[in-house]
Amino acid sequence: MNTESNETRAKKFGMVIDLDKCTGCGSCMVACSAENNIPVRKDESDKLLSITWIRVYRITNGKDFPDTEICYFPRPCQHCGGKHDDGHSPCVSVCPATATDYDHSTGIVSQIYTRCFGCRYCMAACPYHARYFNWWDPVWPAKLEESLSPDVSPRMRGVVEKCSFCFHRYQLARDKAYQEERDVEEMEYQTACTQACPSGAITFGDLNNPDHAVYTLKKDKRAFRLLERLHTNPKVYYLSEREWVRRAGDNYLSNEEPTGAPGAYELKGKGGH
Amino acid sequence: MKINRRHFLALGMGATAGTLLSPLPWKLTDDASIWTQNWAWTPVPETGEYLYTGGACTLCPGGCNLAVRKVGERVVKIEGQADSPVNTGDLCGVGLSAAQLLYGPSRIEGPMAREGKRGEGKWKRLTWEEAEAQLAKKLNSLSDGKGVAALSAFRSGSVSALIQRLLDTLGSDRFLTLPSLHDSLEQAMALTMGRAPGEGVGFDTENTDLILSLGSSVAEGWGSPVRMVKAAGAKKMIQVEPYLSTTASMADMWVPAKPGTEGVFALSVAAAMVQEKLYDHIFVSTATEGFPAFSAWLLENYTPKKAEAVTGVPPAMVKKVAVAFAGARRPVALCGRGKGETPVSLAEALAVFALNALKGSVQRDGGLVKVGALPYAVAVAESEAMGEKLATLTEKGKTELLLDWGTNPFYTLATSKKAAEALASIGTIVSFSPYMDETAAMADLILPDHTHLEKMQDVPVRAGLERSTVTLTQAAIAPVMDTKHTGEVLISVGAQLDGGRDAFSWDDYESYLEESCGEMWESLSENGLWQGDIAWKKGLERILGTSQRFTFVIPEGPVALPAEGSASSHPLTLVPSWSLRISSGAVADAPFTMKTIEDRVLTEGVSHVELHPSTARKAGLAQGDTATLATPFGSAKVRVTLFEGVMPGVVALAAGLGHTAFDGFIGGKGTSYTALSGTMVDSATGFNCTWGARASLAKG
Amino acid sequence: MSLPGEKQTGREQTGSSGDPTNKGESGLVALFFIVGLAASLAIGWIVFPKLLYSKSEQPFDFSHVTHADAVGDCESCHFFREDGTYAGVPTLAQCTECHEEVQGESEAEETFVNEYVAEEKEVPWKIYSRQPDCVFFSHAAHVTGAGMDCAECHGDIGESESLKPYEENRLTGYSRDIWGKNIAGMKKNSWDRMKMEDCGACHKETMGSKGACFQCHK
Amino acid sequence: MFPFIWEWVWDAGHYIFFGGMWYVLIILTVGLNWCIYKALKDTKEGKGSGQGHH
Amino acid sequence: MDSALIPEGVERCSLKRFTLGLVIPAALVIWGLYAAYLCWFKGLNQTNMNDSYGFALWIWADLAVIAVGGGAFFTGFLRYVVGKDELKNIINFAVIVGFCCYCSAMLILAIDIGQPLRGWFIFWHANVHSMLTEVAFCLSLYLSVLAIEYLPLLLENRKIDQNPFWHNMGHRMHEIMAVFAATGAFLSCFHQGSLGGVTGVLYGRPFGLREGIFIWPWTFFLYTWSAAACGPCFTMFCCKITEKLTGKRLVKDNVYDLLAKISGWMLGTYIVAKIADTLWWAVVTVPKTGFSFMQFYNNSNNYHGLWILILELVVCGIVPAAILLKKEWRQNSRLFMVAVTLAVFGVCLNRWVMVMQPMAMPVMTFDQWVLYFPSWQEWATTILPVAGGILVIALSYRYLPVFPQERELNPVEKS
Repeated sequence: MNTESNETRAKKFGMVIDLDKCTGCGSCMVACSAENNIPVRKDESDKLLSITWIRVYRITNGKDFPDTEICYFPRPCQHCGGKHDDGHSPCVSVCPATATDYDHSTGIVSQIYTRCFGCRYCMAACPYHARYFNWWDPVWPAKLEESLSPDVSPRMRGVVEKCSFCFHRYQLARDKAYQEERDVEEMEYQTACTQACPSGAITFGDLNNPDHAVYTLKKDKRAFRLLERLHTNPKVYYLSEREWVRRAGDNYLSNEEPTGAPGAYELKGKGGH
Repeated sequence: MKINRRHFLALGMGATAGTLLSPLPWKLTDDASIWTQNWAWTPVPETGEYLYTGGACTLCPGGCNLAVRKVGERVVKIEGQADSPVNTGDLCGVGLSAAQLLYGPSRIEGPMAREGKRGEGKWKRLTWEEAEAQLAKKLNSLSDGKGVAALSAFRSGSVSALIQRLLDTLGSDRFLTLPSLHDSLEQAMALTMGRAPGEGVGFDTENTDLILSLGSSVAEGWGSPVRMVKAAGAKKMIQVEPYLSTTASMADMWVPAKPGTEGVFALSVAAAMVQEKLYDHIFVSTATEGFPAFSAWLLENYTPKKAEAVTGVPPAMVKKVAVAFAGARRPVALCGRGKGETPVSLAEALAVFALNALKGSVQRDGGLVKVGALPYAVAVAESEAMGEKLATLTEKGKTELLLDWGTNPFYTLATSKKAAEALASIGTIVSFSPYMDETAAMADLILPDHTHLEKMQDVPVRAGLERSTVTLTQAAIAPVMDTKHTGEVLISVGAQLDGGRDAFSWDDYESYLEESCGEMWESLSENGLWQGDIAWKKGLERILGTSQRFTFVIPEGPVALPAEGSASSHPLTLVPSWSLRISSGAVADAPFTMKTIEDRVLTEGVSHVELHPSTARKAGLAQGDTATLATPFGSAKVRVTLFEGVMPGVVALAAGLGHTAFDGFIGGKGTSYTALSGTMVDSATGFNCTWGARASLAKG
Repeated sequence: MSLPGEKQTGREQTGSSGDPTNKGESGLVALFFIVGLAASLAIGWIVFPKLLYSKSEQPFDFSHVTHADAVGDCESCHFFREDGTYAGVPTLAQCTECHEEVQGESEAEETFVNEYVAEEKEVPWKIYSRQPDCVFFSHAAHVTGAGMDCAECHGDIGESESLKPYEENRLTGYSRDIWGKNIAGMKKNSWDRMKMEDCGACHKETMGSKGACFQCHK
Repeated sequence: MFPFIWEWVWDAGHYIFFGGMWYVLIILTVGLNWCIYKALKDTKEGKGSGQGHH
Repeated sequence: MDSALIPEGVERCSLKRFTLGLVIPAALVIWGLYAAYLCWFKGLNQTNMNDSYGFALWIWADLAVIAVGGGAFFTGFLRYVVGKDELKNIINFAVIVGFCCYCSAMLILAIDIGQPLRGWFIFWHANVHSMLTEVAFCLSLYLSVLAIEYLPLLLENRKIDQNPFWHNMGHRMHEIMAVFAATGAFLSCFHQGSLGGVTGVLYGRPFGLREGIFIWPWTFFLYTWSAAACGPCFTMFCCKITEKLTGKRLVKDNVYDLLAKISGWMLGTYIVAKIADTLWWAVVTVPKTGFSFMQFYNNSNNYHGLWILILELVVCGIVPAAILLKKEWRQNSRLFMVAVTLAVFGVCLNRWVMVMQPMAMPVMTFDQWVLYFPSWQEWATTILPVAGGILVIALSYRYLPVFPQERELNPVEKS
């Protein structure tokens, strides 16, 4: 492995999610919530108000019994790179107060809660609904406050928050690497959802680094991205054998066949039962 | 000198100019915004040294090993232990959110005695000495020990043995656990393969190449959830159930059989295999007995054509499954609907055994295997006639005192209004639950145990692993509440019983634990895990092939249990739907897992039922309607969600909701499937094998 | 409203009080202005800072010099843990290693041993350089990675004989050392102020870029 | 907003954007101050209400 | 009682009647302030906004009041820069209406943001790529221009005018008003445009996304254009209502006619451009993103149906433009009122569609249409500035010489 070049080369952290493996168990959501001090309210059944940095959608092929199929679709922040991967992701370019930025050395879209003043323009801009607003003051009743992690600062009411690709884990891994005078290794920096996923559906790593699993996976024939055609340039790739799932990743006119840069996939799927 | 308006104006202007030239307004503006960034009511988590301790999860029977992340003295997050053979670093949402259970508002502060009416929620805090003395006094004052029943979360293990010992001292034989699929499987194994005490049934899903699941939620928490989720993502699967569950959708083939008829379907596949001569001739002829009679019985009663009337599965589909099953190299058939938390009828279990045996998938890689007994040094509790004894519990006037250690019968056994009332009429209820669950809320005396993050305790895993496994919970943190290890309490109370001094002579629980774990202790204390040898790969029997002896048994009882109630008043069939996001056992979800529940399952505290659009149309219901779901055992308000993946005529309701106790995050959310499900007693075993219920759905 | 062209006559007699010929009066007006100006300047520059910051003493005094002499270096007490995180202010356990019993004659040590060591109570030190919760600061990156000196950010506290009073902003809860001792925000030394601009200036100078937000925020 | 603030970059976007802003601010301030100055002068010179205004 | 404050030579109703008339708007203001207090102190959970509907009623109200407040800049532009002298008779009123509108916008923004005490970050830590930054800058600068334009009128109050300094100040400000007005027009052009950009640049939201020809996005011009067209309509609309309420004619017909004609031309050309824009979007932009045109309008409850597009373009676009352009029609007072009302409604509807529909419509294939109804707190805080505006206009009318032609049109009989 050529560590030299990997150290100097800009990293581009990304995720590949195998939808054929995902069982929708929700471990990623819980692991994320626990890792990132996400507040919980007494009633979270209104999903338009419930904060889940990674949300697992459930989609169906729309066919009738018994040809129905479902697929779970985990959706973290897509960490869009913007049209030419220049960092003008939909949300970053609209934030009036620079409370969210695109880190060109990691490809991660940040969200700084203490800077955000809650105009919610970024939420309007994000087609993935990956951004969440703190409508309430966060409350941790009883001793629940004791379970908060010091790695992520709890958000105050009135600001927007979103998935950070567990950037604090990168920071901690780097701290250790500094002490040992080396670079961070692939497995040292993994997001909480990746780590928790029981079916191993999520793979995380540096999309620029040929030694990382995601580098190969993103080029898989089954790979596609969400709303590729909007040119948001996400760093989350999805894999599926099933054509209808891949098709659900984007909007197509009725006469169109799915295309897309990474998803130069074939249109033969497992095709139902 | 006259001071007029102009002077004041000048003074004001000077003051304004001066203020603007001073840091006051600017710094205040800045500081005001910084104040919003540090509101005193937004917590700032304390930092400290980061460290991980080991542990084990007891929130389901899965037996996952934990890595508990701590910062300083606080437990911050639960993760899976990377080198665990059970869960290899991964964990389900319920297990992950245990830190919230630990610190959560549903924790019980300390030992308490009831004040006021039962279930009223008025308590008197006791000291541990008082609480233990009260329990001992109560037990000593009983006229007859037979009135005492004890429910235990585990069937074996150190604490279970102590409970059994306590009952022995009192002269009661009513040691109970919640029966599961494994109780049925073990009885089937005893009949077909022979069974020594303590032996269990496992499925070697790691090495299988095809899983034929008869209604089991492989992807949603059957067995050891993390292990099975992995299998669901990696293995070929055929799923038999009337509802398009995740497992069904991930499966390579979904066979929607009518609710409750999975066992019949299994027999029809077996019949097809016999008919088409697809079975493993060598295995059947060399290693089995009773095949001729069994096959004749099959062909007489369960040919795909005949079975179709019961299962609704066309013969062609049965044959397709038979060909696939027979054609696989190492297939395995497994059963136990949903998470396997309820037993199946003995006949159904025997059918599944027979199906595996026809393919030779018993006692071999990737098949159904015998799991060795755990080498506990103390008496391991095994209850005879558990079904009957459990049924007694829900009969009025049969129980004087009930001890509950982690089974929460007021939720798990209250399968109808009647059953709930009978439980509530028990003279004295003693709960050891660390959480204010339904049973603790109805208890007279609460002696709260530590949670699994605060205590050291053996956890015998009974989740269909291919080898016997015990894990060890560890005290990652000093008790958060004024709780006490139930083992410790039992030793102390036992010693206070008449004639209990000798039976409970240990100094403390820890020394008892070490003693009771016997030969396992070294590995347990060192690795947090003990695993037995793979029994069927060991010894002379393996070489001679005698370990694989199998007897085909023609079941006596019914394969598919009928549902109570008439088709006219209850035209639909209610089945549970399962999810790893909802804990369906004794301990309810934590706030985080409640967050993950979809809005098509629960909204604003109301459960949704899923039904096929055609079913809804017939009932005059539309998406989002509020409706009353009624079964012969109770009724509830629900909301309607249309889903094409439900068999017409079937209504699916998420299991595990509808808790009434716990805290504001969990309590009062949705409808309990259990409370509507009633009982279906398998005459062969006496177990409640409910798979669903007849139901009606009316608007409003 | 009318345009200048539309001349209008008829001057109002009431209320034209300002007869601007009185020199003495306008002098008095100026005086009032100056008084207002001076008073508000005094309030803003002198009184306001006094009101804004609360001053409090540390639980007991501590001499860095004495300790540095005794243990030899900073790292003995302020060290990196194995996982690369920085331990910061020593915990009671660390101090107790030496201070199980009173060694010298200092009053502070007596307080420490009697009130904290004996009671097993962590010392509630007030940390001059504590950044707000939103800041992620990696000591490893700065000390190990960039080889920076402690003094560059912490000043000469390592050579202090006793602890200065802790000043806290009543509104924000920050230590005054973060925003700057000087109310105007002026700084003479690199450690006089530790706001974001200060971090950014140094980053810009040494790394060519101020860095992405997440580099220092969490 | 000011070159000494963290987000400031010396690029075209900032030149145009803030250039416009400061330009307008300067016009407004200069204009207002000119009015005040002239009005003070007028008042000194004894012009008052009703004179030349209407 | 307050006769010393009332401009010379005009008649005003009794103070009692005036005060009584203001009871309702004042009550609405108090109600709105209470709602604003709730939003500030309890947070935005007081609203019915949600994570899908982050921009809602308030942002619409913001855009709408700014659009209709465009009368001030455009009339000012015509009066001072183009030199349409007749408009001096309505410019004061236009400025007051504009001032009220822009104050409303600022107030609503202050309530709308989650962290009002950090609102100034938008200036301090500005991201120059954000349309909202541009909006905030131009908005506040333009509000100060309006205040400057409003000031001389205030100084003309009879009481204030007695002070020589204020008198001179007002006089001097009149002299260079053209400079201020030009600056205001310049600012206004830009921020009306950037408001158009607010949704136009959302390239993740195909409903809002508009392509550009020379500049991106094209909505930039459309917004400026429509504000210039409909703003004067709103001024005339308010003016007519004031006339109705006071029972007096305040502005001569030729002034109305001139402004209406110009508005008609603006509106007519705007609507052509708007239709072209919609066509380009429907035929070119939308298919590129994978959507069919009708997907934007076919949600199950028809809340966001095609009717809204027809209403906006035809009923509230072509129809008022035609009326205003044809001399006989616009001089018919009924048709004139219909036209200005429709134009004002149309521009508000346009802002509604551009703000709300991108929020409501699903972009991911498995997403759903979202419906949203404002909470009473949102209604109250939105009504607050309207009621406040009524107060300001009423007070201004009573105590300031707003309408130069009033005396001429309503001679007071000396008794």
